[in-house]
Amino acid sequence: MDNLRPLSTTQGVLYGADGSARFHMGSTSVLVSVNGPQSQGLGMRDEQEDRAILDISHIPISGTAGVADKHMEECIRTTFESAILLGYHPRTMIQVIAQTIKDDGGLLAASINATTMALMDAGIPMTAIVAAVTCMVEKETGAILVDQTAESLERAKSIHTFAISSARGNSPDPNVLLLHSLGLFTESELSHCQEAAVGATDAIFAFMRKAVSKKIEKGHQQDGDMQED
Amino acid sequence: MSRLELISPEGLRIDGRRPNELRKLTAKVNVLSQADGSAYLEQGNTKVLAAVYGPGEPRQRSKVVHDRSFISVEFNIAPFSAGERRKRTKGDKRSLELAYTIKETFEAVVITTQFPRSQINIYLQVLQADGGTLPACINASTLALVNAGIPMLDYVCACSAGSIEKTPILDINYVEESSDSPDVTVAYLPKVGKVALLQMEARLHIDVFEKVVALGTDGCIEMRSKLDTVIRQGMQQLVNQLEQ
Amino acid sequence: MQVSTNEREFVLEALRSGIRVDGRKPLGLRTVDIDIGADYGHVNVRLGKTQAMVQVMAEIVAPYPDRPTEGQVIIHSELSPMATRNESIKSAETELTINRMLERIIRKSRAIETEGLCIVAGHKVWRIVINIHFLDNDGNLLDAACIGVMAALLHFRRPDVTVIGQEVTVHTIEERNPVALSINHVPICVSFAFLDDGQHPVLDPTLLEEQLCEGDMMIAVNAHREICAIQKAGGLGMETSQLMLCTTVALEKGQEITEMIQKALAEAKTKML
Amino acid sequence: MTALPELSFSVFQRLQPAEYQKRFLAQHVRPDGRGLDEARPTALTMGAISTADGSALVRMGGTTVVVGIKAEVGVPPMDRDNVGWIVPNLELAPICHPSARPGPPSTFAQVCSHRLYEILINENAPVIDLKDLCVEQGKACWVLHIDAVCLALDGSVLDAALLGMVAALKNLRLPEVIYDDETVTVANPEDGQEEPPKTALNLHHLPLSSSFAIIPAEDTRTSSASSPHMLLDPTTDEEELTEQRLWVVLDAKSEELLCIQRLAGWVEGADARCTGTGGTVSMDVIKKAISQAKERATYLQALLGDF
Repeated sequence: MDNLRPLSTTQGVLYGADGSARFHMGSTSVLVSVNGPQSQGLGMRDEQEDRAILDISHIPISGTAGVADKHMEECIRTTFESAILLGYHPRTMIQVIAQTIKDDGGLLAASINATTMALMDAGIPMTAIVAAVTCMVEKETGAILVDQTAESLERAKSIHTFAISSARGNSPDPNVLLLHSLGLFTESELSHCQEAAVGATDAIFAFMRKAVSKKIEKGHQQDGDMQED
Repeated sequence: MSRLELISPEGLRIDGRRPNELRKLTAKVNVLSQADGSAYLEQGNTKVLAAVYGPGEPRQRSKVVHDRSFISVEFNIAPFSAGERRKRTKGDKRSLELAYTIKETFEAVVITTQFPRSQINIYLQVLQADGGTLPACINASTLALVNAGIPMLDYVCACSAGSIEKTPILDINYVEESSDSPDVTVAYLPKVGKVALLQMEARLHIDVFEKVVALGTDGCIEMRSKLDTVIRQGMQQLVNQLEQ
Repeated sequence: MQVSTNEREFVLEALRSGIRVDGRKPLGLRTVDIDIGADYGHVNVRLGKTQAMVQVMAEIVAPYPDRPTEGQVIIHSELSPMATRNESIKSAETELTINRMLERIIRKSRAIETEGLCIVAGHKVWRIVINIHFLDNDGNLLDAACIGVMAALLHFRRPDVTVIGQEVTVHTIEERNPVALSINHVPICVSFAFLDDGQHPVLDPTLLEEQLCEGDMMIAVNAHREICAIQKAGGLGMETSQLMLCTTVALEKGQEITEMIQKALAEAKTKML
Repeated sequence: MTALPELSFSVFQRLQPAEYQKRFLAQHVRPDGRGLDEARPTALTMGAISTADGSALVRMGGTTVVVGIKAEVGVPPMDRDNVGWIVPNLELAPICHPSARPGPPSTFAQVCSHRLYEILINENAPVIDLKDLCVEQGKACWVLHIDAVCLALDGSVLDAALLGMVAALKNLRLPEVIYDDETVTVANPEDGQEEPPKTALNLHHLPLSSSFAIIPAEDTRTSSASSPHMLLDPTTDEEELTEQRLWVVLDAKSEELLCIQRLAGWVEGADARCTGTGGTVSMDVIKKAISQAKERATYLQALLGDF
């Protein structure tokens, strides 16, 4: 009962990047490339002696990046700072570039999902994988809907984006790394949205696992082919 | 539809020139006392001042090239140079591209390997713009570089050309330039017989294009003798001064 | 990243025997893949491993006071870090060259009929915004961008409008069939790089060849055998005969590419039906 | 061998800022004497700047923000011709903190400006109705430049800036405007003998915010679920300890929520444990934060006075 729009993803779509992935949620689509850990392009001032830093660029489909894109970058950065094992690569930078292909609602969530796939493609060590989804409370009906189109989001009374880590430890609660709620809403609406988001992200986790194992299988096949040659 | 008669029935252009005629060129070297080499050039109503400093120590360490010198070009166009006052004079893309084009052209012609780890600065100031800014800047730079005593493979002589109603025309002015006529700039190395720079805007049929480039090249060859005269005059003046 | 001496020698030696490192002939083009998206004006182009995405959009704005009856065309072609990771120093100059060439190819050659974009003279005109995103760089970004832009412009449809006096009604795509842009001609850019003291021109250079080249030349042509823009600067000079050879090759390749675009558009059309 | 001089607490604070803070937190108290759920005293002065059309000065502990609104007449956007618009901006001038640098706004300042913008134009709960800013449909409207300048920065700058912006909007008086045949005349006090009438805007919602810094409790080593420390209204020193944040915005009118933002972020030592559960914030913790924020909103609303 996750009610997500159709998901699809492809890893390793770019040849110049260390890792890359495209992620579609319905017609919302994002392409992410990951470079690093590297020291190239890292300013002295930004360098951290005990960990890698994350450098996120969010590029809109039209025009140059604005304040809203900076905000997205901040959301993506903080989310992954607590998921990537940054301490394994001190004095380096991990560069993430998220290019919007199409925004049809839930852009931030799609960007986070694409980033997870691209980080995995680049082989960056993480404590857990992260999935994100946008929920909304409909104005007229009060219904809680998951992963809606831009058109549908216009009917929302409040919009909530969750990024949830797959690592829960022993805690019964979901490990919410990012919560961005906006609109007019009550506490109970928020907790209902969180429940819906947990269900949806579980489905996304399953989808991500399937995508990665398929890719690995395919990789083995290709290796086999090459040996035969 | 022609709003303006660019070529009269007698075959003369708006400023009275024949199609294959260059504008009047007056130029002088050694016009600035501070610079290592300098030149002032008037090509019709286009007026350009060029100054060359160097080879000297590079201002930015990061730009040093270990086996040759690099050229930096700064291009500035005065706000009063054209009909309407220009608001953005520096740093707009057109000016940046112009500077970059000139730099690329001269880096291939100046014997930069003679001066490893150094920098040559070319400053260009357009005082009046009446078409053909780029060729005028290249010609002025050539004069200033020679004046500074910097070794080069050849003179770089530049000239613009265009085409009005299928008639190729040489050295186009502002009115012709802004009339949707194609605008071809050729920089030629007359001794080597090679084209150093070629730039074109707007549409031109391939058959006409060949003729326009040929005309532009001829213009460059003619330009060479004019520039050579200017250099020799400047040198003569220097000799005269020394003799006194 | 610097190219090692061995690598350079390898490329040049291969070229001297008439073949390129990726197996192409000197004047051969890499595989062109034009992927036309589901939305109007969305195109993804692959030129070998080089990849660019183009999105064309239209919005209503007030015209420039000195051109009250003309629509506007804006080109955004900034290089994002996605495509410039390996050559951070030269990227500013690459960006400038690409930017200015596209301005010349699309705007100066009047590829789009701007008078047709006027809605109410002096008040409202269409502004066509062309966004180019370079996703992957294996050389020759400009040609890939140019193919993408032309395919996207040909594919793009703007919403229909009705004008009654000064009142403008914009009809959504569902209400009324959207309108295609009127395109005067289709300029296609073909780039050359000159290697080995300018003796060997190669068409559609890869990133490696771009790093090794002494000079380059970009020629934009169209199906009417017209040259729409040329840029050649730097490097050793070039003889006129060689120049003419390049233009002839450019015309030929331009024709090929134009046909590829037409084919991709036709396929996209049948897919939609 | 000489004995090391005894560490004075100020030396300890400088050398080991994180440890210094943690020692306090273990005792459920903060270095400045506050409890974890206690905010700093807040002072609000409205109409502090006479040259602005509306203004306010906020002091929240060591954080001081001045907000000034300048109203200009502009042209409504082409797609919605019956509204005006607002431009909120937060400036972290170099004067406010050693880390602030001159030049274009930092990422932090830009992100803050965006968050404030999101709150003020929230379509479901707008503070002001943008239609109220329309002067003449399709021809003229008000553009409100809401500039918040931070004079001193000691944490929780968003709370101070938002309070200042709301107060300045309340303080805003728009002059009379006459629209007549393509020209707009703004009534000028010098023209007439007496001050021409000015109108205030209706405030429909009243967003009031609280910031929390989240510090994972120490015993996560055992990976047992212990709730993290939540510091209401953190100072800069406290903010530097953690990048984990919670920001709650309430509407004091409807008592509903307007915005909740939970940002994770780098947590020292989380890597070593490899659990990835560095600062799990459960719904209970969020509910606790909401109730604290409600209390604080009541206090802040009293400062704003009647509506």
